[in-house]
Amino acid sequence: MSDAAFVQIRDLRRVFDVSKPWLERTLAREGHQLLKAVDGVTVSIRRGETFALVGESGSGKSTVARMVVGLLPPSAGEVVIDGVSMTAAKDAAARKKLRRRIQMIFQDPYASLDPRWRVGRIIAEPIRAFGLAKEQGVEARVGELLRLVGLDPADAAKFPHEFSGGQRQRIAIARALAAEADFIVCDEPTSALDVSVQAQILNLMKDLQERLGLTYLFISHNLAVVRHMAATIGVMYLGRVVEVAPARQLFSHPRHPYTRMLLDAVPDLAMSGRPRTPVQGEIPNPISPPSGCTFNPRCALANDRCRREVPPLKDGTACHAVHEGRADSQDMPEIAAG
Amino acid sequence: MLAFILRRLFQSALVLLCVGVIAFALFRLVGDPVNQIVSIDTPFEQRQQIRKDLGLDDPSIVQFGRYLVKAARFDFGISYQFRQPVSTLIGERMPATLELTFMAALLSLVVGIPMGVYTALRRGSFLSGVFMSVSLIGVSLPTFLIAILLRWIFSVHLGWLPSFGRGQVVNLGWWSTGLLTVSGIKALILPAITLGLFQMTLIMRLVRAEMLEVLRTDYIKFARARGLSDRAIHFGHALKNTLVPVITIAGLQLGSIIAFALITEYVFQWPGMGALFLGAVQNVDIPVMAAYLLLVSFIFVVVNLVVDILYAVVDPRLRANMQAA
Amino acid sequence: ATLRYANQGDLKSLDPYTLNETTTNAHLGNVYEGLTSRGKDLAIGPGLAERWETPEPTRWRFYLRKGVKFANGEDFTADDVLFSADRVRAAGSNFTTRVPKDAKFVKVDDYTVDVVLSSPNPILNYQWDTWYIMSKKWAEANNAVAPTPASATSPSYASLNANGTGPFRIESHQPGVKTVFKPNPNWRGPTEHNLTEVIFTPINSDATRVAALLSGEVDIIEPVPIQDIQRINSANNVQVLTGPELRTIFLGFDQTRDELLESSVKGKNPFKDAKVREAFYKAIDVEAIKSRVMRGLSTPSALMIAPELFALSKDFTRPKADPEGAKKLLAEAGYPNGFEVGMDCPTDRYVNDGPICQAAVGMLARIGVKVNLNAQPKAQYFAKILKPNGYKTSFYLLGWTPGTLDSHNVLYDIMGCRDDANVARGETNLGGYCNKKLDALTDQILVETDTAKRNQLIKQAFQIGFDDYSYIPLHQQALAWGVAKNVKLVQRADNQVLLYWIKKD
Amino acid sequence: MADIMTTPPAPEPAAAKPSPPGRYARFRDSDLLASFLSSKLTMVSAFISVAMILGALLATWIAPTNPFDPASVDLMNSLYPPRWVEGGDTRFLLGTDNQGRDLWSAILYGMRVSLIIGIVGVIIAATLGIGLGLLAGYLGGRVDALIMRVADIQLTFPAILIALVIDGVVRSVFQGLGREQTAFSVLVISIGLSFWVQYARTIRGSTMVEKNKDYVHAARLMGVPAWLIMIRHVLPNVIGPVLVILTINLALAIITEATLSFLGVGLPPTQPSLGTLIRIGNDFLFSGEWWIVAFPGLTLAIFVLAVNLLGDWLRDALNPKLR
Amino acid sequence: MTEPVLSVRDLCVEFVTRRGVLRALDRVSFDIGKGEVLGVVGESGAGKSVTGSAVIGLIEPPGRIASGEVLLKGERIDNLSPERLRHIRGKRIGMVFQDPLTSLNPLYRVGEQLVQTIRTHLPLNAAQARERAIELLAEVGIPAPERRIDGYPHEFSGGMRQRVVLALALCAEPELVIADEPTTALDVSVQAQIITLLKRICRERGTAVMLITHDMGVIAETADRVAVMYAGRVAEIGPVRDVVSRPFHPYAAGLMGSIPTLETASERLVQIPGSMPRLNAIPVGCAFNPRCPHTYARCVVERPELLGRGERASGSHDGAGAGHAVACHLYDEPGVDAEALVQRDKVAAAATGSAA
Ligand SMILES: Nc1ncnc2c1ncn2[C@@H]1O[C@H](COP(=O)(O)OP(=O)(O)OP(=O)(O)O)[C@@H](O)[C@H]1O
Ligand SMILES: Nc1ncnc2c1ncn2[C@@H]1O[C@H](COP(=O)(O)OP(=O)(O)OP(=O)(O)O)[C@@H](O)[C@H]1O
Ligand SMILES: [Mg+2]
Ligand SMILES: [Mg+2]
Repeated sequence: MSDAAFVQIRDLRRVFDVSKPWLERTLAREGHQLLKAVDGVTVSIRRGETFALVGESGSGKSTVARMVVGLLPPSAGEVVIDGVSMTAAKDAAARKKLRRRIQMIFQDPYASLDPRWRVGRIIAEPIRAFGLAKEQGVEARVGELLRLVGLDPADAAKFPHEFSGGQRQRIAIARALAAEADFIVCDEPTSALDVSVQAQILNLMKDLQERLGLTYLFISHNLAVVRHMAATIGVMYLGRVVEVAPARQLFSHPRHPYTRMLLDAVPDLAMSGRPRTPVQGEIPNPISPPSGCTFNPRCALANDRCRREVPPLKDGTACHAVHEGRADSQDMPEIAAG
Repeated sequence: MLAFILRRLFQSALVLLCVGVIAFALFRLVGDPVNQIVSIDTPFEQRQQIRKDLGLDDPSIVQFGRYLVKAARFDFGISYQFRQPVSTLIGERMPATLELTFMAALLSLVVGIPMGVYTALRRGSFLSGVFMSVSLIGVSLPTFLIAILLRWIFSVHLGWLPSFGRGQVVNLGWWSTGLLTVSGIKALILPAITLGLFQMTLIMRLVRAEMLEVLRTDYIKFARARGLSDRAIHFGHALKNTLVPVITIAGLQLGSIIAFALITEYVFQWPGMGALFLGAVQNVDIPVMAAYLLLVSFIFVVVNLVVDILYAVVDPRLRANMQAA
Repeated sequence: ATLRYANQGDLKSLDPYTLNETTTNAHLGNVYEGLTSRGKDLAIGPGLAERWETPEPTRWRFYLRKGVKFANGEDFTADDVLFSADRVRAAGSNFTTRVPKDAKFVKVDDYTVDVVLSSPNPILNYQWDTWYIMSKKWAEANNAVAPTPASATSPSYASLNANGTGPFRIESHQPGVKTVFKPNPNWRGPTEHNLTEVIFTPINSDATRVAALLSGEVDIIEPVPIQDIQRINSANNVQVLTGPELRTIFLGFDQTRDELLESSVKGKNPFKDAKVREAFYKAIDVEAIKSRVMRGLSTPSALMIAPELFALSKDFTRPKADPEGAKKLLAEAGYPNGFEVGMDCPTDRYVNDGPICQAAVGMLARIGVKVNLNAQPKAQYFAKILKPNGYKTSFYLLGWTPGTLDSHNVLYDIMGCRDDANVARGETNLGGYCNKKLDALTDQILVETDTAKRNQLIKQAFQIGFDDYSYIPLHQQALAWGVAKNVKLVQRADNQVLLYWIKKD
Repeated sequence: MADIMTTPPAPEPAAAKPSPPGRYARFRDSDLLASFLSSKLTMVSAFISVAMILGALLATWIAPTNPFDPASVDLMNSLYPPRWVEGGDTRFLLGTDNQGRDLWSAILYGMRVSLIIGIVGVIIAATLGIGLGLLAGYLGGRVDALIMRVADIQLTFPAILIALVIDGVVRSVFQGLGREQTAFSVLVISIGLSFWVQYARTIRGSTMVEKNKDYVHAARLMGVPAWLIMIRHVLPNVIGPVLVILTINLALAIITEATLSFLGVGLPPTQPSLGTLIRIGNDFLFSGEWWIVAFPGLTLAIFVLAVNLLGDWLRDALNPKLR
Repeated sequence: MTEPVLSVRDLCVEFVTRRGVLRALDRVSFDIGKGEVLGVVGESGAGKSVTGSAVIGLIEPPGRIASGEVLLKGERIDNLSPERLRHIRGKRIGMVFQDPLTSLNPLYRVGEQLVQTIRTHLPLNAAQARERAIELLAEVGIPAPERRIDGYPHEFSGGMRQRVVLALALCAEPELVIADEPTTALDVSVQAQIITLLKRICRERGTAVMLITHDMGVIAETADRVAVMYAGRVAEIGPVRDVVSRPFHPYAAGLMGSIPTLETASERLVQIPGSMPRLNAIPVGCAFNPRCPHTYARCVVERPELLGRGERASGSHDGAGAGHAVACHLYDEPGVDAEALVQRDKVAAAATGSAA
């Protein structure tokens, strides 16, 4: 495993035009309404590592994921994977080759498999699409993959609806592996599953990572799951990454007030009785986000500067208060100890 | 709201323009209209003269422009059959058709909606079964068969209702109405039933399906869980939500009511636009055909606009959308 | 009493010169009058002209009735006759042939008019009962001096209003919907009807029309579909009046083109061969058509004119249907396996026209001829086959009533050669049958005044057509009017429903 | 690690089967069949539909005579009442019409004509509608707007109007051609043209849902071109409701054909469809020859009813929410 | 012990389908006391929602209560006429559903829905009802309730809508509130707020709460006692602290172990192989037996009863009391230290993981 960044996301931006139709806009004398779903995200992921993005609904996690895999063109910024730019025009040929190596596992196991296709054909689709095996060999390869994710090769002849959610997610993983991907973007792969099944999938993913040296971009809104999976964690809020830190550090020394709030909101299953501050407010409307630091309306430490200036991501945190030293670096001893 | 209406109007104008093109193309497609107009033994010079009078010498685009300008002023030319301005003919016939379609639509709504609601609420009851069977038969019997049957029974055999025509009409300005006389109303019954039956069954089935759908929604479940009375749930919460999609479909159906009015008018010799159109088709009276098409789409467009506005009145979500905050 | 009357056809225009069509003419006959009129037996009698004489073969003198008023109160005078004579021959009129082009009308005094001809014409006034006289003043006042052509691009006053001398006037007219007649207050009398109002409704659909009669919503319908006659007669308050009609229904062939428009035979025209025509003739079983299609209500005919209109018609008998013989004839003509040909047929013009054609198709199929039937509404039918469109037909069914009620009309219009474009001869001879000998006889017939002699000439002419198998006459159809029992009327063989003779209890 | 990799599949019933079920077996076990077998009415209507369709398709062999062949029709046989009625003839089960055609044969042949027109028309409509719906739904944007506006205009004109107009135009453009040549294409085209919108709207709607589903995204990630995704992935998943529309439209198309024939714009009396037969028979309703209108009318009504019942059942059976 | 607000006894609910009768609830018993929050957890399809619906009498055909009793303050309510039941719903039992987006009728103003519900249950006139509605909105933490009361649901955010739903459920001060996954559709931060709100209101009013969720964290935060359901049966019921930290039932133990938490540091999660059986294929005996590491002969034939730890010997069936009860044969088997076995199991599974 090299230390060099395998995936580099540089100042990635994505703007959605959510304006009303032209006529209404003109009559109401309003301009275009733009929704900055992703607003300058810079992240780098090392080979073989799991990088997690967490954040509340609407913070732009999925949008980042879709831009990284190429399902959505970025408005600005660049994604470089293994030295090949996914966005620049010049790398078109190289990018085509690279495509195969980036696959995705989706949130809803019920929607991510074509219900009309047999499992065997689903898993074989990337093999055929990328010409990874001779036609005779496809079936054997599919069987192999099914075994790899803990299913029976005979399952290849069944249809997705004959499987439970967890099993379907295994099939989706097998499909990603069928493309011989080494970078897998997982967009909330377990949030639709029951906890007991979630454990199966998370364990499987970790095992596969160890065996095949996979790199994951892991997206979740569940901090506990993220803590379990990721080496490095990025916290997103309204399209921006507000804090990036190695997992341990993030949980033991959360710095950004939003990170702290998130941590406080996680139910305390162990009933350790750690001190928590109640959560304030709700996530604002992303179409008209607050000026300055978008978190300022919910932040106890906010001052005028926070309301004016967008804090840059410095030392892994994008917070004026932290940069200015106003935030007491509140440790979380219990977690750190664990 | 204004923007919304403007947009709809714009789209409507577009639709009408397209129909105008079609109508105009009809003129061109059938070749030389003079052939349609003149009768036996018309010398060549006379034909040329007519051609000139009609402006058929000009380039197509000029003719089209002229056609549109005239059409916008409700001048659709002269009927080949009747040698009267098409607008006059249609003007005379329109009240009959509108009264008929209105009554049919009214009938289909007034009867169809309650029946739909009933069958949705009392699924499996005997009466629901009866309604459903009737509705299936209603959509399976062609309108003309129904018309023949009804007339056979009610006017020929029983002699209760007139078998054709509009009965006594009263003129209110240019509008002639049959709704003010007993014979007029009697004459309206059979055609209105014929025309309304199909729509009624359609509406009934639609309402039933929508209602069942709505009854399965969470907010109905939640309303039940709050202990609201069945009446409040069914007729307050469910019905209103059911009507939203029903309005749209009912609006769309108006197009087919007008189309089917044609058959009804034909069978019952109802002096409306449909019968006029049918005669026009048989006699290749293109100006009447074209004008009828334009008019039908105009009515359709207007109804759709009304439906959309109604839609907004019922559904606050759309209202918000339209208000362009 | 109010009379409600329904007809299949409509009153297409109120201008009496726009359209020469039976139903329209009949309707306008209630409102307008000609110089002559026809009685209950169709005999020519005085109309607006009390009497007439022919002082010399090329001069006719008409003595006009005095004290006649138009519906609007104006007096009727010779000026109106002169005006009408010009108007009826003007461009746009559909009745130009009613009055010879070169006839000069001379006003002798207010109530006498002379007509000066360039050549003698014994049947000059035979069709004048439907040449309706219009008011000069009224026309001039309403800018309706010119006749309204069928092709009018703007409505004319005369086509929407009527002002005649007849027993009725038109109260309101809504084309295709309703026309209301009221007695003309200025009618000179005597009055034979007892009507105060007549509501006429065109009802296109046969079933609707019958239903309307049965349910008592109308008092008279015309025509009654023949299959419904029995049903109507079995009802207790209505009945069907039937009678022979003067119209002859016949089949015609295209005999001019070198190749038929719609046929499998290429390079030649099988109908130019009399054998083929004879084969067709013999293939058709008119008796079967009479008994099955017409339910007995037709008179099979060997002639192209109704027996009532030609005294010697008994001398002709129709050869019996003989499919075997027909087949042989076809083989002799070089078509042992038959051939294919298109046939044009109206579906709403004559009694059971569609089914007759269909029956003919079946009969011809038996001798190996495959007929592609193009059955169509009359509007399209006529638009296709008539002169303006270039007689585009190979084989067709048509009906004809001589407007003059005289054989000459048939021999001239239907059987005359079409070869001289400048002469109106053969205008309705759609197939272009031509035999110069027949034409010569026809010309003699026109000027022959001795009835017996004339009849012999006519017979000779018809014999030529008969021998040539020029046409296949089928039958005279029957009139069938549905009438409420409380209505008394006169059924004339020309199928005109005339209100003047109607009495309703 | 091995213990994890060998996690057994869930003990689900499907997993218990030794070998994957074949197509037939799946059908046998499916809900569709079960719900079919549980509804007597549906079974009866399916039987009737199939019997009638077979009867129509095999008309050439079943029918005692060929009513479309004028040579085989004898005018002298006209107007026989049905066999069991007094005056009936043993040769003519349901009697004869005014031309002497055996009504039973005429109904079989007429049914075939009606069916073929209905089926071909509906196939045209479905193909057009599915294609346009897929394009509109998948591509969205301007393509979508354009197609949907065209659909709006189309909706202004119900089938009858379209057929009448096309008929009028065809008749004046091809004056020489008889009804026989043009009627079929006029009917089929009008039905095709006027019914496509429903398919397009349905397909578009579900395509828009489907194209945002993750399995489509997954296919895109594999570089599968858009048209292939549309055909291979989206189409099979959106085609379900079309089946229901197809059945109901078939019923509607047959009614439309009959109506047009009744109005005289449909098929000519020499090649009568059910509608034409009814129109002919309508003229004999008063005169006592009721069978000419009654049997074709009944046939039409029963067939349409049966197809509608099937469509109804299919709609319910395919609706996951009702299960 | 005072009379429980809600007492469910051997409740069985069945769904009659074409493929036979499916038993969605199989002899479910539990009590909820005044002011108590009973958490009901379990995997998807375990029967949690059906339990809630059965209590409030909203099981619709083809479902039916096959046997058992539901007692509200000692009064049987499962066999009431629909009309009588209606008067209990909303008035004495309030209910909150999972999805706040779809729980409110989009065509009516929030205020209209509140007023209607209030007036259905309380003898107030329109103005009074409106006043009360505003109070309620204020109580559930909606800012500027006088203004917001005239808003339509779509004008509210998800969290706000769930507050409105809560207000609707609380309209008539019910004795029992059934909350079916009230926070699943919400973000963690909002979830925390809603739970706090729910807890506060119930504490203040002394309302009993049945909190259905599959999120153990929520239960741990909120509930006093918890019932773990599996395949339509209660596998274990007891005080939340005990069940979370020392689960008795092998399933509960596995479940607890499979939840990743901020605190557990282990690399691997405990995993229960397989998945819950479908209703038409529930194994004979203990429903958990195919997945249980300790299955033995008895589990495959005999269904274990839900018995309190102390009641085992006596064999009494009253296992739904306030104590900690479990439905597992291991605890009946003489000479087996079931508790130790299950606990060791949990540790062992995690250990294998980290070793790999
Ligand atoms: N196609 C789109 N058009 C317009 N807005 C969009 C589109 N896709 C996403 N958005 C908006 O972008 C923002 C970020 O969306 P995104 O799906 O990336 O969030 P997320 O963090 O994945 O949330 P969740 O946890 O709900 O999945 C949201 O406000 C969303 O409404
Ligand atoms: N109307 C119904 N018809 C048939 N089976 C039903 C019906 N409603 C529920 N069930 C079955 O009852 C069982 C229990 O369902 P229930 O909704 O209570 O599960 P749950 O524990 O609430 O799951 P979730 O966490 O997914 O909400 C399920 O297996 C379900 O399939
Ligand atoms: Mg997302
Ligand atoms: Mg649930």
